[in-house]
Amino acid sequence: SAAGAGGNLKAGFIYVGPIGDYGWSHAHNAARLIVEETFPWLETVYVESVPEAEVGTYIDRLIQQEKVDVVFTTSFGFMDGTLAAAQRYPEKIFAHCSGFKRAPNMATYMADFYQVYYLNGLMAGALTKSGKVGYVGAFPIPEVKRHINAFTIGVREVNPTAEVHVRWIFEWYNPAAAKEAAEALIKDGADVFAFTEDSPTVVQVAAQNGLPSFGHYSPMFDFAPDYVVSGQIVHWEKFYLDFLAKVYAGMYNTTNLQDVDYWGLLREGAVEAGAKPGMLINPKFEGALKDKKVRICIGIHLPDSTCIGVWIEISVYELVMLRLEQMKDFEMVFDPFTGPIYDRKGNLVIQPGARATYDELLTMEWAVEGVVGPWPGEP
Amino acid sequence: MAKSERLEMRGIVKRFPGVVANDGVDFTARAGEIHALLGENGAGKTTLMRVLYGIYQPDAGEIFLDGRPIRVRSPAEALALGIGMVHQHFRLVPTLSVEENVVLGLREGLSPFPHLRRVRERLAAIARDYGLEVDPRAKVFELSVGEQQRVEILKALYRRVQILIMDEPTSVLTPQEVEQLFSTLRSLVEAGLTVIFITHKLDEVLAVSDRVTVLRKGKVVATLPTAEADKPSLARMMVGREVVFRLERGPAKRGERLLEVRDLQALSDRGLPAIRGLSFELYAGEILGVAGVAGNGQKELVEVLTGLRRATKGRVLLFGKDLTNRSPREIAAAGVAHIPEERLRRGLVPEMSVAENLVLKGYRDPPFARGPFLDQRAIIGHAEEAIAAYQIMTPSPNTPAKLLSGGNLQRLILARELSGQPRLIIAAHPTYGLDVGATEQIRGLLLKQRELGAGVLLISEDLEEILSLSDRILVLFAGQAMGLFKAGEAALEELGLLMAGARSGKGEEASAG
Amino acid sequence: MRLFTIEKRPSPSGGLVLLTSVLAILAALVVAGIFFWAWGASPLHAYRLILQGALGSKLGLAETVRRAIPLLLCGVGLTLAFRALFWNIGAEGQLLLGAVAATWVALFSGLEGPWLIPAMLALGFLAGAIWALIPALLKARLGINDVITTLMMNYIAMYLVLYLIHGPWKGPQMRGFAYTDFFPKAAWLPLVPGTRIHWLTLILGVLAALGAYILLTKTKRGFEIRVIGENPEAARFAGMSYTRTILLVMALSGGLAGLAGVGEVAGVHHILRQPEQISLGYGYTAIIVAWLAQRNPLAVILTALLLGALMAGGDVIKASLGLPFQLVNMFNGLILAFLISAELLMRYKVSFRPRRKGWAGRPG
Amino acid sequence: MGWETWLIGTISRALAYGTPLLLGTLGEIYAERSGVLNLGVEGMMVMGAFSAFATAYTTGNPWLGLLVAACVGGAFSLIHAFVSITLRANQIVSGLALTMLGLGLAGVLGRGWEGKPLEAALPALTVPHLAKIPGLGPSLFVNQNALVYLAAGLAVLLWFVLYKTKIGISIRAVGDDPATADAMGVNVFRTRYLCVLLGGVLAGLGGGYLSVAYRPAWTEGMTAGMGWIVIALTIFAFWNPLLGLVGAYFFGALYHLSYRLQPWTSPELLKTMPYVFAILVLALVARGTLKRRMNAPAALCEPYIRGEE
Ligand SMILES: Nc1ncnc2c1ncn2[C@@H]1O[C@H](COP(=O)(O)OP(=O)(O)OP(=O)(O)O)[C@@H](O)[C@H]1O
Ligand SMILES: Nc1ncnc2c1ncn2[C@@H]1O[C@H](COP(=O)(O)OP(=O)(O)OP(=O)(O)O)[C@@H](O)[C@H]1O
Ligand SMILES: [Mg+2]
Ligand SMILES: [Mg+2]
Repeated sequence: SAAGAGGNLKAGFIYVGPIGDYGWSHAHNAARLIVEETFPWLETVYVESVPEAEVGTYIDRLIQQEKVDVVFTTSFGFMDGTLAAAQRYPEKIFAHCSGFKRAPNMATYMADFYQVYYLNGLMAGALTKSGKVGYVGAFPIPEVKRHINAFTIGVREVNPTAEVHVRWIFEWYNPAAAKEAAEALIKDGADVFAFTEDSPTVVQVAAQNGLPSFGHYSPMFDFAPDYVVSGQIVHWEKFYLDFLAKVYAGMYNTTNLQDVDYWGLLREGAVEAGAKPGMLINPKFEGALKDKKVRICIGIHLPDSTCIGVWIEISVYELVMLRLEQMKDFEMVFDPFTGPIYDRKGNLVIQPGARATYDELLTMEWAVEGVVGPWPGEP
Repeated sequence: MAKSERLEMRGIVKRFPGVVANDGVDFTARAGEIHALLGENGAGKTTLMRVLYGIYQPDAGEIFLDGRPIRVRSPAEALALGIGMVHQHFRLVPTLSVEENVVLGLREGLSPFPHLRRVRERLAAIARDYGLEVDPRAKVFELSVGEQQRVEILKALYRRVQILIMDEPTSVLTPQEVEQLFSTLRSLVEAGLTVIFITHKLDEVLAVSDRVTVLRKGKVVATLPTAEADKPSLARMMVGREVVFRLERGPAKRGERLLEVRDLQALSDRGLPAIRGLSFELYAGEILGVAGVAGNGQKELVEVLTGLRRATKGRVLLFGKDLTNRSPREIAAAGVAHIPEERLRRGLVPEMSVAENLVLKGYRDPPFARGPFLDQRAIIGHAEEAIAAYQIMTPSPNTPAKLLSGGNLQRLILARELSGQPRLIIAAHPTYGLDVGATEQIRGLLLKQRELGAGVLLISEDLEEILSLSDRILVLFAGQAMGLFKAGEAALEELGLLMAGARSGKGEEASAG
Repeated sequence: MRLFTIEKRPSPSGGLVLLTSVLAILAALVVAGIFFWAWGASPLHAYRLILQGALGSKLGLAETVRRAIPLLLCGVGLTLAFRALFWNIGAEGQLLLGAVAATWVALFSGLEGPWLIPAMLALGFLAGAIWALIPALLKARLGINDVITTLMMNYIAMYLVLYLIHGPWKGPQMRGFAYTDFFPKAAWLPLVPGTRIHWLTLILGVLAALGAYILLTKTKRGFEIRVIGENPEAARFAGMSYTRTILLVMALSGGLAGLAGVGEVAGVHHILRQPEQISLGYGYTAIIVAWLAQRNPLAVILTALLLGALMAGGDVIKASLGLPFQLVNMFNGLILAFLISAELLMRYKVSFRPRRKGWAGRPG
Repeated sequence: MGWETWLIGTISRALAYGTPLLLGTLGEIYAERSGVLNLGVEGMMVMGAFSAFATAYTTGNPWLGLLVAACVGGAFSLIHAFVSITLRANQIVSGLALTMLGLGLAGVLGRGWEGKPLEAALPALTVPHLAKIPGLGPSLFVNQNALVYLAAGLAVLLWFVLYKTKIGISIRAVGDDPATADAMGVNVFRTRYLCVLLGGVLAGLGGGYLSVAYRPAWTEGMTAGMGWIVIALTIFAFWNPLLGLVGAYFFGALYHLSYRLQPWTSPELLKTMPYVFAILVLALVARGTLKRRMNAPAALCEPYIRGEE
């Protein structure tokens, strides 16, 4: 096998969007540049804007013509094409982002933001005056629903009566649609914004209206330095560095990837909360977050407002810091999806004291209490 | 008669591929005269005037205006020089109003606004002076043909032209409207204008012009004061030989009734009533001429009879069968031939070959078709026969029809339409725009069909053609029959009155008989 | 001052057509080459790679042929429509409808086993045909502009697909993503081993080209189509039914595009997904294909392969040269622009000398 | 929430989203009125969007960006003019080529300009006194761009020019009956070139509005199909600039409502409306004299060749 053990490596990256989307593909490409810089023995090539069904063709091209040893495919829609290619080229190594199918020579990886969204939700809950927080979602798929739910849990923890209003644009990338969705939310009274979509549009719209917002995927502080409170930043390089180093060292080869599934959260450093790297909270908002006090239960918090543990009163700022530490902890002593959690129809979806399992997270279709708006596929 | 030569054209030559349309033409016109330009179809009248109006550039020759040499490079320049032209086909934008049409292309002052009020005032004044009333705000497509012609004249006068060219202005008018036009023209020359009046009708030359220039085959035969001319001499000059004013044809042998039209009604393209309760009959072995000014329902009548337009009321019985509103195909299959008005637009497919055009209607049936397929060999064979029989001049059966000349195109259409021995022939303007030879041949063909026992419905704006070919004449006005005459019974001026819409008792009687 | 004069030619010869088409493509290559060069890639090197990538390897050839399949099917249909002077810009939407119908058969009809593929093809054809008949009827009965309606119908089809995959047809196995479930294996079109060529649709495409050629040149119906395309007035005069002919032509045109849609979902995707993923603009590219073929269905076999090769070459631009993928788009635009400009050379004789005598000369 | 706030919100968004549509539509109306169908609107708009952004970003002046966008859109439209007017090529195919070319070229040139925030965005205005008018004020005069009013003013101006001036008469004549216009001394070629050019300038400006005012950033393909809505709108407006204004705002409102009404209806349904409406409107006026008065310019899509009428 060409891959592994000492020889130089060539890795091919296949993106679903243009690297200029300033979202998903942009972030993967930024990580690619970092790993290429870091490893002298590594050479990379990439292909952008690959239609989902064409992934097989491009893998063929990369392997047959560009002679790559490792292929990364970075869209859910590439899953079956990548699996087929892994079977076609058993001597090559594959890794597929955001899917759930693996093979001896095909790993999966995903960095997930739900914990970061929860932190942002805490801040949003403190900042909303109208009690309505706006959320622009790309597609009503489990990943985005997970984000919205975690965000809403954060909002309600600080502001139990606040609502998160959701609008979908049914596209990963469409600035005009994102803009009008955000404007529609403003007209409906929302005054703080978060989103899952591949452009900085929502941040800009909010800023134009003098409203705070949270960035997504790439650092968006520069687009509205006075209004971006915090946000989600991804570090795909954490995964790529680890994976490629292990391939280079021969730890990963074409036979042992069946169970290799990277799931990157705060603890792994795959994601970061912040307006830009290193800036967890925009200093402009520190004051407001420190002024807002909440009573939280350290222990188990039951839905009837009883607390098996102790009640403490702290500022939202401190709460964010606390939760961040808890989630970064090796033991991950806190997770937002800890029961009891009821969906907005009143069903108990996570048992008291339990945490959402990996599978539950990946197939999450329900909406928590506090989410307002259409929710296609709601059970 | 004024002395000064306002316009002088010297040695004008204009060639088109295969034709010398103007072959060293000298032409002069004076201020204050109506100068008739007389010639047969294709003599080169229009071409000469288009050279003057700047549409064509002459291949040789020069033009002088008031003694100074001029070059007219475009109609805009012609207008600037005071030369205006009213074309055979009007140059009006149908969707614009009268005043907008007048203003169109006007370069008067720097303001981009047309000052419609001032336009209207001046238009009103001009209209009053020369008897040219029209509503300035009406859209052109709402106007009658006569009114549209008035707009054309107004347009030229508004531009203060000194020379007004009128290309066959009377072909679309009733005799009464013609009279009105003539009086307008006379008042124009009294005001000092020069009018050049193109026609191939001798009576009009004699009635209105001061001088006449006769063109034949691109050359000037003579220029003479009208006072010194008479009909036979003009005709001789025009045609180059003695002209027989009546065609020889035997007496009608009227056979069975082929066509019966009962209380027919139909709408025009504009959705207005165009045929309003028309009834007549046509018998085997006769030619029924339909006389009338263009736009009085002839076009719609032909279209209804051939299935191209729906009748809104009434019945059409063909050969005893009710074929009202049947498809063109069914009607053709029943034995009706149609020689359409617009040869290239309707009668032919210019891009396709002569052979294919010859089977445009017959392609469905054997021998040209076998099942769903076409039999190329049969189609070519048929074309070769037709080309020989009708003397169609074409390099080969595979030549695209668009490369044929007008007369040959019409022969092609006749070859196709007459091939199935039709029982009824509907011929719309069959000789329009053809030269004398072709005209005679085609009239001969129609007469021969009559001898063979077919019925012919002849629609023509050429009264002379109607009078010389028809056994009976139906006068159409505003979509109604004004009268029905036997050949020889109709006097020209009476026909004229009927065409203008005046009722006559005599016509009613004739139609009963 | 006019720099050249233009005179109409009687009819262009075959050689002239070929020559001008080749010239147009060369011109597009030269202009696109400037961009390669500006992007730091040697144009010659780039073209060599593209040529190799599209035709110089088994993989390239296979990809060229696979891309040519939908282009061939749509392109043949478009030649028919264009021959009848019906501006079908709607192959993209008709293709999508074919895909929708095939998906319905595969997932929701309850059919099984060997019946699936024939049923998908039949219903796909039907759905594309019906979608195309709407603008056909609107034009034949109400005289509504065909360019506009076919274009608008593409967008309506697009939103229909979106509605289906987000709503009623969203696949339970897709973890909430907006796809239908996978088709059962019996609904997958067979492939040429070692390639992604779904050969059944390819054969249908070649047959369609032959059939359309015979239809146009050898049959009564074809004669009617040509007459209507050249002179609809004369067709009416000759008793040909405009409505019937246009409906026939558009049913075929839309149906073939529908087949292309079946080929894409049953041969490539095996699910219904986002419309712009199902068709990579095949319906629009097919306009170039039909135009390049001079509206001759047989020539479509060649031009579809040519454009298929261009698309496969576009893969190389992206994969091997790391150039922005929009270069492919640009390149297609350039070819099209040069090609239609070159038509002037076919239809008219252009002489590059100023007219001495002022105004246009040829005339009124 | 009261119906007034709904109305105000909808109107104000209709203006904002409708403005680039309006600009494109006004231009396309002029082009089509002169007899030239330009399906390249999408390409011209996206070129305008890119060039406006690049200029505004480098110079810090959004107005300069808009100016450049207008010039680039205009220059781009001249390709179509040359190919379809001078070379008499098929307008449909030429327009499609222009769209492909524009999307491709803007994508290629726009490399490296993504993800940059535009400091020098066109600021949103609130007109001081007018904003206080109840109802009207907040719908029309709060938080809108200067370009919104400019476009609306332009619609009125272009309506006036088309129907009340000599230039307008010439344009309408050229689109309905070029041979007659030519015979009357109107320069058909020049008129068509100028109208297509105006179409390009306005489409470029519409694109520029997107990238320096509406959403001040560049991302490729950011016009996302607006050019095709413009084609639909031109029909919907019966080639009349004032109806174009109404139509653009109506479509703008529909677009906004497709998000606003999301809890109640499917967004796909609302988003297909522009296309469905365009077809319905054509079907409605297809008969009788309406057709004559409201239909497409008679010579639309037909290259004019003197002497080949
Ligand atoms: N544009 C043209 N191209 C080629 N030939 C032409 C053209 N215009 C006229 N001709 C030919 O030139 C000759 C003279 O035509 P012209 O129209 O001047 O005749 P005319 O005297 O006006 O006839 P009519 O009485 O039919 O109007 C005819 O043979 C005609 O076919
Ligand atoms: N070239 C054309 N472009 C647009 N519309 C046309 C064209 N030719 C005909 N039509 C319209 O199509 C309609 C039907 O024409 P068609 O020739 O089919 O009539 P028909 O044969 O009487 O109808 P049917 O087929 O129902 O018997 C008519 O309303 C006609 O105006
Ligand atoms: Mg004449
Ligand atoms: Mg019929």
